[in-house]
Amino acid sequence: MTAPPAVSVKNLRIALPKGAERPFAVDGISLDLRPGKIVCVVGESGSGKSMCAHALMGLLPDTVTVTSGEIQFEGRDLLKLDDECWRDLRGRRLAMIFQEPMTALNPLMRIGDQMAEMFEAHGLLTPRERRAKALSLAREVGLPDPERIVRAYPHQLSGGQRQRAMIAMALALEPAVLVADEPTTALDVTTQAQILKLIRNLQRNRNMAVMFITHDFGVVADIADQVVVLRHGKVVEEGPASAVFNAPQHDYTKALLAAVPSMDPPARSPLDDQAKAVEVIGLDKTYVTSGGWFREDRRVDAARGVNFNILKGETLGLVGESGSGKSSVARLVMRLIEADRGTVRIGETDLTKLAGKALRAERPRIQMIFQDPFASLNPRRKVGHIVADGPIAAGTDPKVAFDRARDLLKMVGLDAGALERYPHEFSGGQRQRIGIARALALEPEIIVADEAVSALDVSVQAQVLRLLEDLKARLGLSMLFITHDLRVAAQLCDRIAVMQRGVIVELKPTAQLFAAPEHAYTRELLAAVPGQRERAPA
Amino acid sequence: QEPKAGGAINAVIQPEPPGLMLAMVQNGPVQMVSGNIFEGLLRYSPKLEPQPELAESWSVSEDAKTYTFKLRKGVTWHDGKPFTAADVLFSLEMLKQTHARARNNLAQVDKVEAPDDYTVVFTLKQPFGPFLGIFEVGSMPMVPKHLYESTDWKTNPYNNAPVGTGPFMFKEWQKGSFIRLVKNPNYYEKGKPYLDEIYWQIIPDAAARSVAYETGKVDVLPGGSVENFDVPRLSKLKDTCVTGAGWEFFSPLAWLWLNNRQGPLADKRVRQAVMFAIDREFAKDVIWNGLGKVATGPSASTIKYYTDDVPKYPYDPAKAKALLKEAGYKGEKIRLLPLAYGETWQRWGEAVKQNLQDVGMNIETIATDVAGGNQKIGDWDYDIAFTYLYQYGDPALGVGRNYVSSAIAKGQVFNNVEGYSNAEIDKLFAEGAVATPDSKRKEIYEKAQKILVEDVPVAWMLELQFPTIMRCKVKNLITTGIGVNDGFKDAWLDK
Amino acid sequence: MLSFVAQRVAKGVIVLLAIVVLNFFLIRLAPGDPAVVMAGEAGASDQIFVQQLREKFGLDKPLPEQLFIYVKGIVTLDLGFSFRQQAPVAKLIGERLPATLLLTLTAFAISLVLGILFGTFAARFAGTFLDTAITVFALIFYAMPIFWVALMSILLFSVTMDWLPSFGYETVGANLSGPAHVVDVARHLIMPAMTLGLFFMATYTRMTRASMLEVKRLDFVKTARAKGLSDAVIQRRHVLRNALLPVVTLAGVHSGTLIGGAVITETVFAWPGIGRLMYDALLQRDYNLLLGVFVICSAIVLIFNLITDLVYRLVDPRIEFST
Amino acid sequence: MKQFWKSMLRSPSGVIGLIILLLAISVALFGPMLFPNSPWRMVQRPFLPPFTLATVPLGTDALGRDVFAGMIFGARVSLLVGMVSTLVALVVGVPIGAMAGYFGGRVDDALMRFTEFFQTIPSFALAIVLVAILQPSIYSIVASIALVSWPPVARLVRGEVLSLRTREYVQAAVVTGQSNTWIILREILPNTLSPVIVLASLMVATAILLESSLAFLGLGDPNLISWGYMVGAGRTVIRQAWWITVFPGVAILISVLGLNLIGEGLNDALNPRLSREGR
Ligand SMILES: Nc1ncnc2c1ncn2[C@@H]1O[C@H](COP(=O)(O)OP(=O)(O)OP(=O)(O)O)[C@@H](O)[C@H]1O
Ligand SMILES: Nc1ncnc2c1ncn2[C@@H]1O[C@H](COP(=O)(O)OP(=O)(O)OP(=O)(O)O)[C@@H](O)[C@H]1O
Ligand SMILES: [Mg+2]
Ligand SMILES: [Mg+2]
Repeated sequence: MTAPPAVSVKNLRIALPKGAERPFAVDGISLDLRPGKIVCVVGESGSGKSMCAHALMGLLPDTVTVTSGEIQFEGRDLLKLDDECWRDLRGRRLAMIFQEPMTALNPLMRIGDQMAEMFEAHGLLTPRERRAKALSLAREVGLPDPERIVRAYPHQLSGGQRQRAMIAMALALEPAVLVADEPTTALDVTTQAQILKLIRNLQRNRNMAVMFITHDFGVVADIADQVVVLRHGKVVEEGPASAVFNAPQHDYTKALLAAVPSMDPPARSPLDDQAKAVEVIGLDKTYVTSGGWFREDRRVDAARGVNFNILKGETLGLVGESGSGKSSVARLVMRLIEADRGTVRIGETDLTKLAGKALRAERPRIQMIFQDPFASLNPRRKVGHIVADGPIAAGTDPKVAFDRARDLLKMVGLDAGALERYPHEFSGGQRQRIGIARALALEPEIIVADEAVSALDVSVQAQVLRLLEDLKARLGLSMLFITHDLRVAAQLCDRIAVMQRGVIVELKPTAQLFAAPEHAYTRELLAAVPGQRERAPA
Repeated sequence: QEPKAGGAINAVIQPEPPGLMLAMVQNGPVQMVSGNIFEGLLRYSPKLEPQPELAESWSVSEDAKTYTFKLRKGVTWHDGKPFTAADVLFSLEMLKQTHARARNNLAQVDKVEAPDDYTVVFTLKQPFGPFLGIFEVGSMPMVPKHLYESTDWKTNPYNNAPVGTGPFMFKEWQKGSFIRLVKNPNYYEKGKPYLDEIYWQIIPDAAARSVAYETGKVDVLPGGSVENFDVPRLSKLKDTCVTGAGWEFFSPLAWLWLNNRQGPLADKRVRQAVMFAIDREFAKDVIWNGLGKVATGPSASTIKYYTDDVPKYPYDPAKAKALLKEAGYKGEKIRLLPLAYGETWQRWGEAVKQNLQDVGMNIETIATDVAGGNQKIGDWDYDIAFTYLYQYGDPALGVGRNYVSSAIAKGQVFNNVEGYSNAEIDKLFAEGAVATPDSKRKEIYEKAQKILVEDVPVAWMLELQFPTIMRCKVKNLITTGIGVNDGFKDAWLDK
Repeated sequence: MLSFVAQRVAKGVIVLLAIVVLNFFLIRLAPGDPAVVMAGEAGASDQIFVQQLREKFGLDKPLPEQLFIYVKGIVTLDLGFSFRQQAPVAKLIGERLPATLLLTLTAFAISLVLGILFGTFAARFAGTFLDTAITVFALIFYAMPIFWVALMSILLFSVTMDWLPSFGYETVGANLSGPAHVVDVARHLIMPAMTLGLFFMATYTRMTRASMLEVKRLDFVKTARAKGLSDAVIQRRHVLRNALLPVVTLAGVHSGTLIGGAVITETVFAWPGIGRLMYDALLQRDYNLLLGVFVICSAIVLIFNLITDLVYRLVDPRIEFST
Repeated sequence: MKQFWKSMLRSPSGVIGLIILLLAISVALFGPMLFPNSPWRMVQRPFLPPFTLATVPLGTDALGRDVFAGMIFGARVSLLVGMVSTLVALVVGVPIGAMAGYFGGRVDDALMRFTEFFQTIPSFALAIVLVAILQPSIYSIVASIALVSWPPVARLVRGEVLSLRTREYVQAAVVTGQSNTWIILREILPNTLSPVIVLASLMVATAILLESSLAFLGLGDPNLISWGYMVGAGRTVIRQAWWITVFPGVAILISVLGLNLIGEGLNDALNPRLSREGR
């Protein structure tokens, strides 16, 4: 039989301020957190996950109000606590880990001091003991070289290390309940896997009740005991993890699960007989950050001897963890930055030899789709201009260009009225379609997509991927597809290149790579992909 | 009332003097402060009669060409060395090089001799009427030979701590704050000076200066150190005395340079129109708060041989308009250069501009600071420009220079800048300087005045009066025609 | 860090030299001739005399030669000779510099301390009456011309109330020493420093308030709250420290404005500093003195900037000692 | 645009500021039509206190000139100087900042050293010297104020451009083959507009203060009446005629205040975070 819940949320309803997209951020949610169990709260962006978490910590923003419900914890209703009691509970009995490890730590304080603050806040221990405790906590969460790290500032740590520090803080006073709001979303897969393991171990050892918020079903599959699916502030499905995964009841849950790309690459016919669309030979790029007159420069090798080619109609995937140099390669290929050495050839043209006007004339042949659908569209230009600007710059008659823009927008599934609207009037998925239309407007031979779907919710992501695949087939495009998500790569790419610290360590047809990874790094990467347990029934 | 000894006086000095070595720099403020430290051979009564100072007595030869001065005995420099005729000879040599006005004044001197330690004899090339008027401390300060002879005068350390024979000795100078003088205990006039100390306070802002007086921080506001607008208010304060005395020697006269060379003002009728157009009574009453006097011509009324028997120019805009019409003035632009000496002058510039515009002249005010204004005047690049000049007691010293054609020279900012050239006037002033006796000089100068006033080479405005404001407890501050610049040796405090 | 300072100093010297050369020509563009000004003041301006003065000060030499002589002097830390004041420029500036530094540093300290204090209050009680009052006052102070404030405060505090002296650096002739002297100078200092500082105080108040409200929204403040820290500690340790960074930057930028503002303050309050010296030198075309003041002011600004940079770098560990 | 006005009108400071500015501008534009008399004309006896005669409601100054007329004509000069010098400063500062930020490297280095150089000289001192050199006139005053106020613009624009340059939509423009000029003008500069406008509103305020400070020191255009001139001219008689300094002083205060409020309102309206939250 299950233990009595540590926290019990009943019929929680949180009202949004007037003018928001919907009246309630959270609309009558009930859920229980039990000691020693992890409850995963999933749902797409804006579904109210964070609101729940913040309500549990008493950290709701001033703009929202709790209109009804209760949160029972250790015999008290948290919603009725005064500030003093809250302060006592926070950190000591209830702890939280936030999504962004960089911004969640005070940049001006040493890590150790921020950890010691946990004790100070509750008047525990002497300053000296606090420091000692911080050190042992750092050791416990597996921070390397703890003596040094407690004296370091947040910016001197990597994302994973910062998140470990946050976890150490949260665990310092052995709370009964841990709330984790997307703690691994900002991390790359390998680091994510380590952090997930850490949380799970600690939670087991200390018998904590954990509320784990994520939008990644892979993560859910890895760690959840219990799953709660939210949509528009309402619980649409709830149950043990195995039940939800193997027999989803609600349509929304089913759709979400279906949208998760599979790790099995579909069968693809080889394209060996095609001509080379792009040829990359021996690209080197080293970033040198000047240290000033009397200091040594900082150097980062973002690309070292990168070689690959893409055949006509082929999609080449480029994967690797954060900072491995994927974007740098993309920008080198696009000639957005200059290579130190090496050649990029498009068909017969050597792009690296061109400059100025000549370069601009060749640019239409290779186009790019950007990661962030918000940042990649000029907020002050109408969509019609955004799409037509390129062709007009290339000499197309404006009228023709706009007509074509209309057609393209229709092709990517937007109506003609879109031409006259500004980017902010579109949703994320729609914006990414605009970005795709812009790339296609110049009728390129090659498209480079740098994390083109990473910023999108799974369901939207699936739509955009389908669109890309469809367009590629129809227009006979070649594509360099950059992602850190191996599932996505598996579904889309003919061949995959794995990158580590600026070097391509392995390049193989997709099926081959997944079936028999050769390089240790590739294996590590594959193992870290979350949610591989899902197929094994719980 | 019997003078009482002791006490300190706080006076305002404006602007801060650039130095205190009177033989080297001769600005107004330098004179005002170092008039206490240095002395001349003579000083002058309010009627401008010579009085003994370092010279005890003097005599003039029959032919008016030899002047013999007997020096006072027992005078010592502040460092204890005796003052003798050798110092006088040295001073004259030095001044010829460093003191432009002294050099001009001494141009008539053929030779100077010292038959003994206490006698100095000047021999002139020809009789020179105003000769006895050039020995005041500012015009001819005595310099200690033993400290300056065969040194580089420019870098002589005593420039920063001047040594004179005067009633007060230099003590300290906090740049930007104050200058402190202390009593000379060995002064040759027994019992004088009465004051123990003088503080010259440096306060750059006019409003702040009057506040300083009001709040009791200073006791004496020498003429010109507060804006005229403040004078009536300050005069009404308790225990405050005001005097216009002490300017007889300088007799500052304000006028407008009119560029006689070019443009509309080359026409005498336009110049006369300017005289008629300007409301000088208004300027006196409103801008100068009733102080001073409307000028009638090139000489101030305090100067020898002054006459008011000259053509008159009352405020008459209609007449001015008629004259302009007659002269065929068609609204050509006329540039007006006010004097950048503070608010009073600025207001005056604005009022004159308004007056002239009222009769249909097209006036554009050119803003410049003192240096820029000087440059424009010196280059004759102006149409109308304000100025005021000292008259030094005698038309031969302070008046003629502004009208004789020999004084025209590009690059300088006084002395016939207007470009007036009239052979008759040249002749009259040449004769007037050397003529004897007095009656003859009078005749010549009166004639000159009449001609000039008819011609209007410049537009005379006001005989200025710079009232000295002080607490009534300060007695005998001004006893000579040179006023505050002549040292505080007679002043005492009635506590 | 040492190398950082050395590098900044080296750059500063180059900037200073550029300033010297530019200003050398700039100043000479001004119409007016120092010799004529001096001759004019002496009441005699015949050609010989003016020419003598020119020769005496080397103004008759061709410009490039004058510049060469000047720069040669600068390199040996000799700022030249003031024509009008007949004294070495370095000495003249040296006499005035302490007063200006006292004035500007006091104004700076007052404005920074009070500005941060008020800004913190306003942010702390954002939306309340206190916040509105502080904001309104800050705006008004920000909008008042310095010279006007100066005039009004003299009227109020010196004339009407007779609390504070209206001019000068100390009571002349009082011959005070020790603590009495310090008190005396302080009494003279209050009004000019407040007048000069008011504008900056208002700026820092607004800046601190805005910055604190901004920082309050950041994630790490939420972390701090999740730790159960008390509000006071959060405000002081987490919000204020981070919020002060932009204020520090701004303060560094302000040093030039502060010294510029001193010209007016020193004029109105008869404060014997270099602002006034500069203005007089300009009016008298005392080239060397004017140039000297410019060089010194620019050097002070550079030093201020260096100090704020150092402070910034010490406070913010994210910035490394490079440029 | 509508969005902008809506958020602008929602902030009370913006509304007050706009009202003040509109008032000041209409006074500057239409006031002189209602007051055909020159403000220099001596119309009454000097030092007439305010509120004694209906024809000269705010009294007269030391020469008997109408203070009210001076205020109205002064609005023209003060606002004109404020706005024109700000415009000039923008015209100088924006391109320099944009080029430095966009091209980076040596161009950036050179332009920023140049900017720094102007920032190192105390700005008011430089303005004084410039006006003295060029001789005071409305042109030299505008030029000097502009010359000392462009560096912050350049720095701001550079900073913005530096961050915008790496934005994906700018890169998108690059890869679609648009020219540098077009990219700067179309993709980058419009997006620096909000902070520049906010800064400009504050610069107008500062320029008005600067002009008044110059006029206070006697470096104003002698043919044009301005508020700063009036305060400066009245300061010597402040004891017997407070109204000559107080009224124009208050006028400066209020218009600068208005511009600051507008700046605040603009900040609220144009700040992307705030307006996005509103959406
Ligand atoms: N401070 C706030 N003021 C007003 N509305 C807010 C605020 N924060 C969030 N909301 C709204 O509340 C709703 C729920 O937001 P919440 O942050 O809980 O979503 P989420 O599920 O955590 O999304 P994400 O995956 O993007 O983090 C959204 O509609 C959001 O726009
Ligand atoms: N402009 C730059 N200057 C200096 N270093 C840079 C620059 N851009 C990237 N780097 C560094 O080069 C390395 C490779 O960066 P890149 O952006 O290519 O990685 P990535 O694989 O795209 O990572 P992510 O998945 O996080 O996007 C990183 O260590 C990064 O810090
Ligand atoms: Mg969230
Ligand atoms: Mg990347």
